[in-house]
Amino acid sequence: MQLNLVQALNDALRLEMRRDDRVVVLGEDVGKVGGVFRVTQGLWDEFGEGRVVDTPLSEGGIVGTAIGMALYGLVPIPEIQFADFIYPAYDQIVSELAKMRWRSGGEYAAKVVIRAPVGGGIRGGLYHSQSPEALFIHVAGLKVVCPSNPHDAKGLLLASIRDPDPVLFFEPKRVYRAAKGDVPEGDYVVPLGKAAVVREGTDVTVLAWGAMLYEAMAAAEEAAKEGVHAEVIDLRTLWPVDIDAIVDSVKKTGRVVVVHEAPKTCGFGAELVALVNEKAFVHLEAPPARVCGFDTPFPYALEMDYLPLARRIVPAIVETARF
Amino acid sequence: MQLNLVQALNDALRLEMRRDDRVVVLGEDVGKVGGVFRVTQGLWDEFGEGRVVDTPLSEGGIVGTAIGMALYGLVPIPEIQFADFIYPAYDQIVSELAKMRWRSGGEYAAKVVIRAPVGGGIRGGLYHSQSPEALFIHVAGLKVVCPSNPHDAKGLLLASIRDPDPVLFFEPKRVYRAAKGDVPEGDYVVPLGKAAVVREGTDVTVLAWGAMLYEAMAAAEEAAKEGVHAEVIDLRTLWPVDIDAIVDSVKKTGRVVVVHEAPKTCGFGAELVALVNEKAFVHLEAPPARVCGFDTPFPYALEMDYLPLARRIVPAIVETARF
Amino acid sequence: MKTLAPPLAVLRDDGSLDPANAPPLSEELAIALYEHMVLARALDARVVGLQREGAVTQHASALGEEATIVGAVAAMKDEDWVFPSSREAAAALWRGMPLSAYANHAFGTSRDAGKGRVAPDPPFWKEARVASVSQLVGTQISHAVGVAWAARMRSEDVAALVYFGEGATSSGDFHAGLNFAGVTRAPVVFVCRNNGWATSLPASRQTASAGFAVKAVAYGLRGMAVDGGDVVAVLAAVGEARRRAAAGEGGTLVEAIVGDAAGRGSEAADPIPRMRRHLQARGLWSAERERDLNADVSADVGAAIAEAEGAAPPARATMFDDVYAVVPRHLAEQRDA
Amino acid sequence: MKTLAPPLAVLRDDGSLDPANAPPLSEELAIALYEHMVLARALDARVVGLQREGAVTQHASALGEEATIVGAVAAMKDEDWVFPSSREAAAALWRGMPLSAYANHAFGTSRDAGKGRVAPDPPFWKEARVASVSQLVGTQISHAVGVAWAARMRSEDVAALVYFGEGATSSGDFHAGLNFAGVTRAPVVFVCRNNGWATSLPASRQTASAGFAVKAVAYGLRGMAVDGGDVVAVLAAVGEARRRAAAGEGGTLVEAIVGDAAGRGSEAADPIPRMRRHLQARGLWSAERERDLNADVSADVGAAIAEAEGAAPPARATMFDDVYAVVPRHLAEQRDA
Ligand SMILES: Cc1ncc(C[n+]2csc(CCOP(=O)(O)OP(=O)(O)O)c2C)c(N)n1
Ligand SMILES: Cc1ncc(C[n+]2csc(CCOP(=O)(O)OP(=O)(O)O)c2C)c(N)n1
Ligand SMILES: [Mg+2]
Ligand SMILES: [Mg+2]
Repeated sequence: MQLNLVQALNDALRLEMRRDDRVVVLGEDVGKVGGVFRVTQGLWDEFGEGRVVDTPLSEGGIVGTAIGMALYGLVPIPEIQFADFIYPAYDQIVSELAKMRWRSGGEYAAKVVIRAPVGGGIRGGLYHSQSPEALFIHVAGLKVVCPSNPHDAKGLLLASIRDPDPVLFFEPKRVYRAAKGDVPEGDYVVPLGKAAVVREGTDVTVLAWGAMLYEAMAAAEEAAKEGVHAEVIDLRTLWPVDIDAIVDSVKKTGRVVVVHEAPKTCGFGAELVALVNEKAFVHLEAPPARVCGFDTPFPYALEMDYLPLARRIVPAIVETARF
Repeated sequence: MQLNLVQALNDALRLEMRRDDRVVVLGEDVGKVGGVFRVTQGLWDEFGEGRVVDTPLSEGGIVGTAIGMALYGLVPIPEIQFADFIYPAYDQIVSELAKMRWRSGGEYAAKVVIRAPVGGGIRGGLYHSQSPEALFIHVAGLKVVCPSNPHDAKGLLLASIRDPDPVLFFEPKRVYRAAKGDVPEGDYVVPLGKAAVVREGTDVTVLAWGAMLYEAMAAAEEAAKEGVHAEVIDLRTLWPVDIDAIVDSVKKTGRVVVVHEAPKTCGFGAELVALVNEKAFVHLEAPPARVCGFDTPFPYALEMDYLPLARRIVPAIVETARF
Repeated sequence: MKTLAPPLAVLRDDGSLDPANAPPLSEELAIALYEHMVLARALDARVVGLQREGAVTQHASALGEEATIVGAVAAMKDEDWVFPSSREAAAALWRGMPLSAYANHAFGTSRDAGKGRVAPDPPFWKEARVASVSQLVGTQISHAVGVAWAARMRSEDVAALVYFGEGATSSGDFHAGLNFAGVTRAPVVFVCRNNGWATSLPASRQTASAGFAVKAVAYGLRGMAVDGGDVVAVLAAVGEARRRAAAGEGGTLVEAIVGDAAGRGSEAADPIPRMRRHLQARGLWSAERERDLNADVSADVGAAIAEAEGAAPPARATMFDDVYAVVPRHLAEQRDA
Repeated sequence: MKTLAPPLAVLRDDGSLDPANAPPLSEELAIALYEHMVLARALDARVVGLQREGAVTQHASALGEEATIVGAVAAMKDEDWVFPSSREAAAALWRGMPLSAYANHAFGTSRDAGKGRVAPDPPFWKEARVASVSQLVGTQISHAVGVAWAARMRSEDVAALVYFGEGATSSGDFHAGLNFAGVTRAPVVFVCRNNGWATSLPASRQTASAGFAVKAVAYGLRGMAVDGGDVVAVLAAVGEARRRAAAGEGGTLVEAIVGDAAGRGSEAADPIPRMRRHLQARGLWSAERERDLNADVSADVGAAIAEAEGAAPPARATMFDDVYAVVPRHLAEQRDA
């Protein structure tokens, strides 16, 4: 079936709620209205307010109570309306959710999948556009996922719900509706920890995910016109990352460009560059390049200058190839 | 005068509170008892409870009200009892404090210096040992400082208080009392953004700060016995980092080892490796190495295995030199 | 939802004032309150239209809540600070923010005091101490307490007014802010606009307490409810709270019940005709003045919007300013790359 | 600080029970309550000593608060969950955690269920649903609400008991937890140990409310105060709260006033002699039994500590387990490097 990313996520939630009655959805406005972006639309009608719960306005309370539900044996899937609003829950996520299994010697575990839209390009401005993945990748105990297309969105969300560990599931809101594609009916998973080579190339490895994958692909097409053949990898799972896929590609190309919306400094791109250094230094023929959001807050009027769009990625690909 | 790190910080606070009556100290137990580690000892007696305030148990409230005080024109210096407890204030720090000047077009600014002890080695276990610097360096608008010795602690704290931007001032609690040294009487500053080459060497550049600087120095001495001469740089200000000092050294040595207590993945070490790649790739003769805390929560019984002590740094220095 | 004491009301439906609760209300002030509510609504309607066209984003309409917003700010002193939430553009207008400043903010132009960095609402206005707030619900509450606390530390007669919706009472910042206010006796007035809804969540599901004013009890603060559609009652309630704050009696939580929460038809609850009847009853208003006011207001709003629509967007390079007081090396490199 | 209604008290100084408030109290239960308080204190004293020697770190003594801790857990059903804060080791002991488990936890040995990862307090005990909590004050409160809410969703008769100090009432998690409990009517009992101090901060500076029980009003919950040195009163108060929770009447905030907050000398407030007088009055106790109990307790505690002192520390490799359900590639590399 042809679905957009929102519909694919909705399909995954519906399927899993039918299959596993421990699964519950909670958050602000996720019920009758189906969430700000309608990802939970129709679930309230099918599963009732006992399993699709509109909560008070407290992200800390949403995640904190979800942890308790998970301890009891449910599988809560809280929605944070925008990733920009996840910080009031940051303490519960990093101090409690991430550490529950470890601090209890493996006796207790809190299986929670936190869904949140990320990224800019929708004129959301400073507080409706952020991409905070690095702030969770740095915290041991969490898995971090970000799909780029409807097929992966459904398969990765199903895999995330069934994975035994807590998952931060970030959804690229800029392509919520723009990204359409064929999505298999029924049950399937896209395994966590496996990247996808979405464009083969010989000259430069481009690492991207979420909405910026499309910019990376467009940039690769542009670069091809200049005779530079970029290989583009969609990481899909950000952590634990598919290091083999990255290293295999870099061994071939000797060059790497990382693209992400989050600010450059201490972003996930830095970790990817450091990992490539550790695992493939002798193969590197050019300095790994980062094309990222700038080290400023996310702007409103100037968001298209802030985002690492194809026009900024192309020169990085070409210069890295020609270094 | 010979002071330890706690006394040097206390001296800086007293001096500045005498010099500038806009400076106020607030936090849990900072008053009569002078804080868990006694950094604010005696201030309550000298300046009274009007300027040295014991607050209710809410880090979010401490930072949130400090932002308001700063808007009004005061210079609040909140203490977070342990950096592990800073997360309840994370939203106020990253969404409010870091963005106040930018979102108001430069019209409003909130000058706040947040002090917090960091690091392990005191048998504090999971929740009294963390080093969260990377979680703040990634957020545009904050400056991050971490002194390693009494002289710098006083000079950097005075510079941090007088700097116009918000500063996260992290104090290496493992050496609070162990680090003693000569501290000038009276007023002086150690400028923000300037690193210090604390040991000259020709073979490998070692980047460290805070309590781990001593491990890096000990490791450098060990490596020297094997004929490897490491240059050790104390970053002092973590962000904005003194990139010139790093690049100058790496141009000379062609090799770099980064040491920090925080978990390796997405830690500040990753950013330092990426920066060295961007600024000095052609000079690199070996893969930059990271000797860090492991990607686990901070352990209690095994903390000495977790910390990047000299015994783990030495082989990294030697292997990097001999690569 | 019922609150402990019945909400304070002053304006009667016939336009007269309940003498038991009526505050002193000069002709000038009565007219100014009315004119600002009309201005606020006209501006609001225009921006709602622009949002439908997609010309602006994220505007939060204050329709029906004008009396709470205008009445509260009017009760404060000029030197007091004002912390809006998402719907309080009218408070900045009352404080003298020109319409053009609001319009340039809404469009995020190069003339916006905020340099086009934050989506339209809410605006700030530095010269009149209207604060810059984020779009995170609740975070401004503890800032207002900090300002008031600082003023008290300095023994200066400055108070803070902070607005928020009833949904914000669930935030940790509400809890911390009011608790710190109780302990420090900071001179702050908390105005909770209870319009019955937090997006799709009814107030009855936001909390199980008997209304919102009663939450003051948990912090040793004074709490009271007021008819938020009654601009004179809001003026009286906030004025009294301001007086107590100045007297060292600490903060007050004022629950202003508006919109659906008021439980009367939006017709009957509409604050503008209610205040107009008062002006008429006092012989201060005429059909002609009403016509002139509407004409002036739509002309002023139209002119401001037109100016902003014509204004240039901010230059790319400006994005790198104000992250820090001085542009640091790494940002200069990113700017100049 | 005064609370609205006077704190519930049952145990009279002569050891008799106030018939007006006395719950059913079997001889077995009365003795068990007493014996566990004595055990708790003996263990506590021993660990305090070990801490002075530097053998263990971060132990929070429950001296004088044994009645609140033991009485509350004793009032719950076996299937209920228990969320401790920093001083509730005795609750885990009541639930059957062996002394050796506590001792191995305190020393962080290889025999510790927590694998020596967290500093001593507080212990968890999975098989009896005593939860693992962090050392961040307050965070466990919303977990307890989540457990209770989940049980209610599943219509299972399981409730949650959560302990915290009065300082924790300032946390955002207290606010969110109690608000969610009010809205969901989750079957949870909140026991706030008001011992008058949060480290150096007196309760009067923690909040300006009239005590802590009254904070329940802000959440539509029932609140009550109890003499926390009176184990029978705590048993009655928490038992009643548990009954109401099961009946769908929602949660209760029980403020247990202990230590300095009780405002009577620590002598008179000491819960152990108070309960001993009750056993004596009922003819259930003798000098001989007292001697035997003390002998048994110190022997058991000594044996447990000795075992833990002799136990090996965890192996380095164990540090990398349980971060995730399966050790991922990058952690295996760090472990095996
Ligand atoms: C921390 C945070 N969470 C969620 C949101 C999304 N959000 C914006 S407005 C709103 C509802 C606010 O309701 P209320 O406080 O009653 O104010 P009202 O809109 O009724 O004026 C929500 C949930 C937000 N802006 N910030
Ligand atoms: C979030 C957080 N902030 C600060 C601390 C440090 N701390 C540990 S115990 C304590 C006081 C707790 O007081 P209270 O809640 O009354 O419990 P009591 O110790 O009296 O039992 C503080 C501030 C902490 N553990 N967590
Ligand atoms: Mg509302
Ligand atoms: Mg206490």
